[in-house]
Order: sequence, then structure tokens, then C-alpha cells
Amino acid sequence: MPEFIAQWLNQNEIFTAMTIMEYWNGLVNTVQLVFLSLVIGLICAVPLAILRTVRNPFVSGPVWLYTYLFRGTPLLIQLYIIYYGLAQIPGIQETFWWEIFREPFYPALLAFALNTAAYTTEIIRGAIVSTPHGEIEAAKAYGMNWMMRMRRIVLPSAARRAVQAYSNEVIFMLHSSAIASVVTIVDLTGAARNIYSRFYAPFDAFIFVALCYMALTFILVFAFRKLENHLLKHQRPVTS
Amino acid sequence: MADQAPLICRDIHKTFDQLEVLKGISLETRKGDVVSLIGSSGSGKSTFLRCINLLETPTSGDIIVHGDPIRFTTNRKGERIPADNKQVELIRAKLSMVFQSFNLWSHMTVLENIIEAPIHVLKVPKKEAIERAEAYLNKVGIYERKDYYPAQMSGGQQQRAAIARALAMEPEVMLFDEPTSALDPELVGEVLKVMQSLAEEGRTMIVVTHEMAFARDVSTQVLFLHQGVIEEQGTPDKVFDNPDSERMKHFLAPNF
Amino acid sequence: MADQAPLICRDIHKTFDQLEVLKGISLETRKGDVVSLIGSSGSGKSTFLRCINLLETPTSGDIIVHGDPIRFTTNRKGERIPADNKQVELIRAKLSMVFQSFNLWSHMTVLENIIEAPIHVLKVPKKEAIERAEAYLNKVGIYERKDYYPAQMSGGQQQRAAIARALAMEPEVMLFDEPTSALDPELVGEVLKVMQSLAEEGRTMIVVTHEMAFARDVSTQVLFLHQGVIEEQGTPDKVFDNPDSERMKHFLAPNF
Amino acid sequence: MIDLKGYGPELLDGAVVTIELAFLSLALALALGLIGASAKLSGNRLATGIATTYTTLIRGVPDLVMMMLFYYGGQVVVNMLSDYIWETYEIDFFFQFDPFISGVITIGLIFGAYMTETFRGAFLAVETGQIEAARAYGFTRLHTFRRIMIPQMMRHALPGIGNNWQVLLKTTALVSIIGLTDMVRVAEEAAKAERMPFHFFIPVAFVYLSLTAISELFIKWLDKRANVGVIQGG
Amino acid sequence: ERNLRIAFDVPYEPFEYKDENGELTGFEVELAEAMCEEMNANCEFVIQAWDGMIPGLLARKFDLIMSSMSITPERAERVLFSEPYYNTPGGWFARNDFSSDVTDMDAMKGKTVGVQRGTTMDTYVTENMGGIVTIKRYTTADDMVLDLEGERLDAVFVDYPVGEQTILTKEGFKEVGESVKLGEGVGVAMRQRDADLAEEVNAALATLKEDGTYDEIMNKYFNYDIKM
Ligand SMILES: Nc1ncnc2c1ncn2[C@@H]1O[C@H](COP(=O)(O)OP(=O)(O)OP(=O)(O)O)[C@@H](O)[C@H]1O
Ligand SMILES: Nc1ncnc2c1ncn2[C@@H]1O[C@H](COP(=O)(O)OP(=O)(O)OP(=O)(O)O)[C@@H](O)[C@H]1O
Ligand SMILES: [Mg+2]
Ligand SMILES: [Mg+2]
Repeated sequence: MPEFIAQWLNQNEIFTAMTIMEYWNGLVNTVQLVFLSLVIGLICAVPLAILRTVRNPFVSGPVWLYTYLFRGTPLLIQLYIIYYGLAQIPGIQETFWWEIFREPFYPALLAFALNTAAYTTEIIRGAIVSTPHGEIEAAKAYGMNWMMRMRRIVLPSAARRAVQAYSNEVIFMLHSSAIASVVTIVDLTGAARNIYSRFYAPFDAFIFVALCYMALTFILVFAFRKLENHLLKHQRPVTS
Repeated sequence: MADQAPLICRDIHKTFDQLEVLKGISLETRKGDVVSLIGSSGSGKSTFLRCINLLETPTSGDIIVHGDPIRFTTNRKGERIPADNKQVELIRAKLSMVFQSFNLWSHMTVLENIIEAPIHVLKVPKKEAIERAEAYLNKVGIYERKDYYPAQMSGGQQQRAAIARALAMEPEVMLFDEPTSALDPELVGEVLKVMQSLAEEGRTMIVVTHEMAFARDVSTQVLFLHQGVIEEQGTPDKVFDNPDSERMKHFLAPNF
Repeated sequence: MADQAPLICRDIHKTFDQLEVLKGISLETRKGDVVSLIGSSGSGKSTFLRCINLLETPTSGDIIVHGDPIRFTTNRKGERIPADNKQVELIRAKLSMVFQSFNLWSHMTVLENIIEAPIHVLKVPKKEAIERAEAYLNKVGIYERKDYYPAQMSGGQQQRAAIARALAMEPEVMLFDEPTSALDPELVGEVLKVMQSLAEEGRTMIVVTHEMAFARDVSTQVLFLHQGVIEEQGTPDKVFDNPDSERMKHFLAPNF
Repeated sequence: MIDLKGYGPELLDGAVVTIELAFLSLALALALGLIGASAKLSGNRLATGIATTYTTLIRGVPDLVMMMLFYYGGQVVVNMLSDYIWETYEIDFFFQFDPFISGVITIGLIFGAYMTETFRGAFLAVETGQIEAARAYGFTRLHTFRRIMIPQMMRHALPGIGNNWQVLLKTTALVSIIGLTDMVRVAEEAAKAERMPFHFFIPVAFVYLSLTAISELFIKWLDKRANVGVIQGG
Repeated sequence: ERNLRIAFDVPYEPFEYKDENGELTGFEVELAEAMCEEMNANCEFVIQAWDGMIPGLLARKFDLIMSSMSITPERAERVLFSEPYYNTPGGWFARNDFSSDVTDMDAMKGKTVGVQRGTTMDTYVTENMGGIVTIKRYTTADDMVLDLEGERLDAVFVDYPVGEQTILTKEGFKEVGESVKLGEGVGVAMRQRDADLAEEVNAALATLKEDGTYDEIMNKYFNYDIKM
């Protein structure tokens, strides 16, 4: 079997050790970028979603505006504005921040995280407001304060209702991350574009990454199905 | 201390927007009292019960739980609100409510539902909370369902779990808001039986109910509310057999 | 030709999976007959009616509509199916069904509901279809509702619209499956009245019903089904006043 | 008004391209969605299999990768085809796979997969009684599908179509990467030439915002109209 | 007399672009005109975007490409190249504050260098400075200018005339280090099967180079030598 692969690699002008390495680095970049933006996005989204449900419009208004702006415009534009815009902030090149933001990875991370945070905020908000009112009242009636109600009743219950929509968001994020290549990041798509422009063989270059993305997608779908099974067991009828 | 009234309400008024729903309701309980609140729909029974544990803030009037009067203050909009949230939480822990629609937390098993508040509100150690929960589950007769989720049980079982949850707080007073009216007729019996056994143990209970048989046989005190006013009050014998008020007579007529 | 039986069913059997629901039902109608199908729940009344217009395919037996026997064949899985879809569509156009739950098309107004099939199935010119529809709407008494959508009308009005829709096909036979049982008691009367007037006009009708008064007063023939078998058959006088079968006597007992 | 440094007309042209692209892909997506949903519900194993493969494949691959595959690869296929035709029939046939066509095909294919799911759910939501009534009046299958199923299904599908449209609109921005001069591409070129990213990207962002806002209103209006007769009306 | 269609990707100053009157002109355009005259052919110029260039040729949308297509082994597999007819060097450009020597690998260590994706400059930097500098690949030279200005790039290595047109015309940039002659130069691309045409093209180009026509055209556009 390895012999067969080695032979195939030898005969093949495109899938050489070097290009495979390039794809591998691209995969690592894609996974890092997506994973970090999702983590940051989720961490920001939970408090934002809570603020968004607050009745005071001075609190919920700004959060609404943020999610509206980021959900209403293409991620590509957000990426351009952040990537090129940051460099235009007067004096930023003299600060420590520039050490971070001159690397394309970080502006892209910022754009992706802000974008997914906006979508996730709305998903979680939807789940929070659909918490059965009686369950919250029961929590009040048993002497739980606001913090405890949020932590023990509202959020765990909302998480269960949000997980399906969130799994879609995760897959969307993976797919959206392909545009990272336009700001010189060599992610999976970037690797494919480089290799395409070297060999002019679109099918080999792009079908291969398409398969990589598909594999990643299926891994995510599978993982989320497991998670849903675990989280949503309270909705299933008992067997036996 | 033991003789102190578990709950005293004095002249409770409640107004929603323009509508005055409660027009001065007073109630004094002794330990072991079972108070039935009866009255037609919209008479303010639920509102009164919700005022007692401050799910609604009364517009005026005093509530004294086990000698401890609840303190109120006024917010910037001029509305009356509880002065001290900590006190409210403490009071609520002493007054356990059982809801018409059970309101079990759907993402927790029955056992988790029952130990949640004791552990996190009363700070009972987890092990002890579980032991206590199992004892109460036994009492209401659904011990073998303890690891089920609410959605996996019948309405009667859910309501019994909700009663066990309330009991696990070892409250001064238990408040029931029409605990059987969301149940099928066959299931009503099992819940009423559990409530009767609680009454026999000498628990202080306030029960909003449409089950006249229960009110007559089990309670020590009956309050008949009509349009936010107590129209008739007294022992079940007095209220059911010798009502003073015309309205009470009228209310009873179609039921008996 | 005018004397030809509008509908003849011979020895209809119907099996779902293992369950034999109809065990040989035969029925012969003359023009102007009103046949009432009665029987307890699950006895197979709906299934028989649905077999007649081939919403279900009978497992065996013949159906002859106005002298035209329906042809069957066997598909690859060995199931019996109608041989000729064109014939089925033609037959269905001659047998108009009125459903228990009306099944008016919710995206069309009442008028649109009524003209849809005449225009597209019978190829009646649109203008004529509308005139005809308006006449039938007048007959069932909801002419002024013709531009309403089904959801904007009461159940009784919807059922009358559904009857008008069936009438507009000018069918040989009208099939009714419990046309009043989804209605509030107050609305039942208005629909029964419309049906009675149809019977008086001499329309051939087959009616599944639980309204014994209707069956007795309006029908010319009554069939009592029990577990897929005709237990009792004859004129209403015979079936209601002099039943042979014990079951029929038992069935009538609680109703009268 | 902000000074667009003479790029105003080009930006406007770009916006027109964006809108054309969005509508054409929507039309394609709707058609594919209908076909896909019908295939999935047809009961025919082969049709169901093809439709399922289609939706699974599409939803596994990023839009941009798909677009590049069509743009770069599509041309290769066309060339092979035209070479073959030339060699066998000596007919000079050629078809330029430009970014616009690639964009329409890709976006249409992608959203066709999402529409398939939307339509499938909507078809399943149509009450069986409605279909049974049609059959009972002698409607043919096609007539039932056209006159009863489709209009009834549309009502259930509208919210889903609305969501997909909003996402689709934003996806059109990607065609700028494969070289179509849409609004984003013009802004990008202007931003680079004038070295003023905010100046050009932010107005474009606002065009997108207003497009999504207008769509939202329009969808609400449509939804209200489609539900006439279901929600109690006047 | 026969018809030939020649493809260009415009604008690519000064090789092919449209002047103020919208007329197609430039070094390669004039060279093509001269070549057609030499070959006695009736020429038609076609404008084609770069991405569809080779595919368009193969599909007989046109017969020749004279659009600065560098001869590379990968391309040679798909098309037939003439003898090279020019070769521009790759040039190094940077901000005015850049002071390192681009040939000194120690000085360049850790620097970030921009190139155009898939060009001979890309190949050169990838092969010679791969582990030493960070390479960023761009679609157009314009992209690089913004990043150069934003200090995301330390230097760029691009086709000299391109750099001259897009970078040196802007404030704050300069040429750094010697330009480097790369690759096998630029050739006319044709379909593999048109070997006869290739011979004719080679002959015509050779004549032009000898009789001074080539130099005349070159001197109109460049003040350095690109002849091959
Ligand atoms: N949050 C609220 N806002 C405004 N009005 C309210 C509110 N809650 C209750 N009311 C009104 O107060 C009145 C009394 O309601 P309440 O629920 O206490 O009646 P009840 O005696 O419990 O009736 P039921 O037997 O139907 O439960 C009703 O007229 C109701 O509409
Ligand atoms: N599609 C089906 N698949 C399997 N079993 C069916 C189906 N339709 C009906 N049945 C069964 O056939 C039997 C007769 O049903 P049918 O609906 O004809 O009864 P019915 O006399 O109309 O009763 P009801 O008065 O309740 O409407 C029932 O036991 C039912 O469960
Ligand atoms: Mg109440
Ligand atoms: Mg039935």
C-alpha cells in the first residue's frame, strides 16, 4: 500500500511531497483560524446575547446595532475593512498592536470572530427568549437570584435549544474561512490557489481541497450529532 | 417561636395599570393550617398567591413571613418594589410554590430538579440533598422515576415531582396554584391524595383550587374571593353549609 | 340508460398490511337513493367510502359506476392497482366526495375552490363554471361569502362550501364522510338541512353518519357495518325499528 | 454626499452587476430547489439518491472553492468539449466561461441545495387532506402538483426562501475574488488605487445593508400576502 | 493572405494598453503588427483576460498569445512557445526606509517579500529564498502596494516594468538592489499542433531582431534592454 502511494506520488506532477506539505500547512491554518474565531465568538456571544435580552434599550440597542451591521453585510467586506483599515489608523504602526496586526492572521481572526459572534449572539438570544416562562418563574419562586437563574436554568436550557442552529453556524464559518486567502493567508484555499497558478490544473488543485473541506464538514456534523444526542436526551421518549 | 404565625398578609392591594385586581386581602395562618382559596375565574386568586411570594409586588399592604416583615421601597418610576433582594430570595425559599403547569425544569431529570434549589439556594451538601430528595420522591410515590426527564412522564407524575421539589425546600408554607387543573380527570386523584397526606402531616398550605370536595374535606380555612375582595371566610363547614354571602351561595349552586 | 344503477359495489375486500378491514361489502343503488352507512368507530365505514372513489384500492371486488366497471391490474410488487389512471380520474369526477374536515383548498377563495375542478377536470368554460358555482352557492346559502378564504369562515360555512364544490361537479353520486362530526352542535343543523334538501331533489348520495335522526328520516337505505361486515341492511324503518341483528339492537340502545 | 473620487458610476455599475447576479442565481436556485425537493419526495430511489448526493456534496464545500472550481475548471471542460467537437465535426464552437456565469452557476447550485431542503420541508407541511381532496375530484398528478401542492407549499417555504435570499445576497460578494467587476471589486480597486479603504468599503457595506433591509421588508409583505386566508383577514 | 488572431490582456503598460483614444498600443502590440507584416498575414487583435488566456487559445478563440507570457515548463506542456522575444528582469522595490541588501541572505532573514502568484518571480523567490524570507503571494501588483505601504511587506519582487509603472510612480518607494534576469523569457504561445505557424513566427521575429525594427520599437518604450 505505501509502495503504491509512493509510486503514485512519483508519477504525479502535482501531488508531490512539497505540495502535500503546502496543503497540510493550509489545513493547519484553516483549522486554527476557524477554531479560534469560533471560541472567541462564542465567548463574546454569551454575554452579548444576555445584554440583548435586557429590556433597557440603551443596553440592548448597541448590541442589536452590532449584530445588525455584521449580519447585514458580507464577511468579505468586513475582512477588507479590518485588514486594510487597521493599517490606515494613524500611528498604529508605532504601537505594539502593529506587531500583531501586521500579520494577516490576526486581522482575519478579528473579522471572523466579530462576524461569528454577531450570528451566535442572535442564535443564543433566540434560545434565551424562548425559555419557557414558567421555568424561570419556578426558579424565582425557589429563591434563585438573577445570576443563578441565568447560570443554572436559562443558559443550560437555552444551550440545548441553540445547539442545532449553532452547528450550522460552525459549518458556515468553516466555509466562510475560505476567503482568508484573499489577504495572503495560506489556508486550504490559499494553498489550492497557489498550486493552481503554478500548474494550471484546476481539478487536481480544487477538487482536492474540496474533499478536505468536505471531510472537515463531516467531522463537524458527526461531532455535533453526538453533542445533540447528549444534550437533547431530555426530549427523547424513554426506551423500554 | 413555634407558635409564631408562618404567614400573615395585611390589606394586600394590587393594581395592574388601571385595573385594581386585589382590593385589600388579609389572611393570618397558624402552623398546620390548610387554607383553600376559591372563587370564580378572574377573581384574583392567582394574583394573591403570587403576591405572597413576591412574583408580583403588592401595590400596598404587608406580608410577614414567620415574624419577618418584607421591606419595600419605591423605585425611580415611583413603583413599589422590594427593598432587599436578598430578603426576597430568603423568603421565597421559605414559601415553596407548586404551579398549575408544574414548571419542572425540562433539561434536568426529576432528581436534579429536586436537589437544584436545596444545593444552590439553601447550600445543603449534595449528598444530603439527594437523600432528602429520595425520601420525598418516595413519599409522593415516584421514586422509580427519579432519573426520567419531565417530558418522559405523565402530567400526574410531573405534578407529584413538582410537589417533591417544593417539599425538598422544607418550607414554612407551601403554595399551590390550581395544582390539578392541568391534569386529566384520572390523574387528578393521585395528586389530591398526595396533598391530603401532606395536610395530615400538619404542613401549612395555601391552595388555590376548583376542587370543592378537597376544599371542604381537607382545609381548615376557606377564603372565597370575588372581584378582588374576600366575600366569605371561615371554616369549610361555615363557608359551604352556611354561607352569609349571596355570591357564595350562587357560586356553589352549579357545583353541588 | 336513465335506469342504470349509478353505483354498484360487489364483494369489496380491503386489507391493510395484515388487517382485513372490509370483509366483502356489496351495495347496489338506484338513482335518487340516499344510503346511510352507520356503525361504530373502526368498523370500516370510511374505508368503504374511500374504496368507492379509489382513494384506497380495494384488495378484491368490483366497482361499477354507471355501467362502467373499473379495471384493475397488478403492479410489480403484486399489489392490485387501477389499470387506467384516466378512467380513475373520470370516475372520480362522477363521484364527488365531501370530507369530514372539509379539505377546502386554503389558498383559494370559496369561488375559486368551486370552479377549480369543473374548469380543469371537466373542461367547462370559465364563465359557465362561475355561473354554476354561484347557483350552488346560493343553494347552500353562502353566496355572499364567495370571495372569502376558507379560514375566514365558520366550520358550518366551510362544510357548505365543500358541498357546493361537490355539487358543482354535477356528479352521479355524492359521497359524504361524516360531514357534520367536525362541527359544533349549533352548526350541525345548517349542514344537515342542506343535505336534506339535496335528498329531496333526488340526488344519489352515500352518507357515513352518526346522526341517527338524519339516517332514519332522510335515507332510503341503511347499511350497518360491524368489523368490516354488513350486519344489517334495509329501509330505515326496518333497520331501526325491527333489526334482526343483536349487534344492531345493541348499537341503537345508547343512542335512543 | 461623500466624494467617491470619480468611482461613483463604476460603483453603480458594480451594484447593478451584484443585483443581476443575485436575481439570476436566485432563479436558478429556486428551480434547482424545486427539482431537488421533488426528486427527494418522488419515492424513486435513483432520483432520491442523486438529490441527496447533490445536497450533501454542496453543503460540504465552501462557496469560494466551488466558485473557483467552476471558474477555472469549467473553462477546461468547455475547452475539452469544444476540442472534441472540432476534431470530430470541424465545427468551431466556443463558450467563454466568464466570472459572471461561474458566479451564477455556483451560487445557484449552492443555494439550490439549501432551497431543496426548504422546499422539501414545505411540501411535507402541506396537509394530506388538501391533496386528497384534489385526488377525489379527479385531478391528475401534475395538476395536483401545480395547482394545489405548489401554492400551498410556497406559504410554508417563504420564510426559508427569505433567509436563503439574505445569505445569497451576501455571498455574491465572493465573485469579486474570481474577477467579476461587481460592487466589491470596484471598491477594492478604488481603495487600493486611492489608498482609502474606509472611504470605499463602508459605502458598499451600506449598500448591502440597505439591500438586506429592503429585502426584509419585502419578504414580510410577501409573507403577509401569502398567508391571506390563513391568518384571519378583513 | 491568411487571417491570424492575436490575444492580449490589457492593460499591462507599457506592453499592451489602450491610449487616450482607446487605440490598442504598446510594445508587444507594435511588435505584433511588425511581425504580421513580415509574415504577410492579416491580423486581428483580441482582448482576453489572463485567466482565460491559455484555455481560449486551445479552444481556437484566437491563434497566438503575445501577452507577456513567460515560458515555463508547466505552460510548455499545454502550449507551443516560439523562441523568446523579450525578457524583462525581476526588480526589487521597497519603501524609502529600506536599507538591506537583497542579495545578502543574512540581512534578508525574517523579512517579508511579496510576489505575484504563479509568476517567474514567485518561482525564483520560492526556490532561492524559501526558508529565509516569508513569501506572500498576491493576485495583482496593486494589492502589494497597499501592504507595502502598510508595512506588512518589507519588499516586493516583481516584473521590472510592472514595478516601474505601479510602484515607482507612487510617493515613498524606491528600487532596491539589482534587477535579476529570470527564466527563459517571454514567447509567443500557440497551439501544439500549429508547428508550422511556430516556424514562421520564429523566422519573422529573427528578421525583425536583425533588421533593427525590434530595437526601434523597444527604444520607444524602454530605456533599458529587454531584447533576447
Ligand atoms: N400581569 C398582569 N397584567 C395585567 N392584568 C393581570 C395580570 N395578571 C392578572 N391580571 C388580571 O387580574 C385579574 C385576576 O387574575 P388572576 O389570574 O389572579 O385570576 P384567578 O382568580 O387566578 O383566575 P383563574 O381561576 O382563571 O386562574 C384578571 O382580570 C387578569 O386579567
Ligand atoms: N391507511 C390505513 N392503514 C392501516 N390501517 C388503517 C388505515 N386506514 C384505516 N385503517 C384501519 O381500518 C379500520 C377501519 O377504519 P375506518 O376509518 O374505516 O373506520 P370508521 O368506521 O370510519 O371509523 P370512525 O367512525 O372512527 O371514522 C381501523 O381499525 C383503522 O385503524
Ligand atoms: Mg389563576
Ligand atoms: Mg371514519
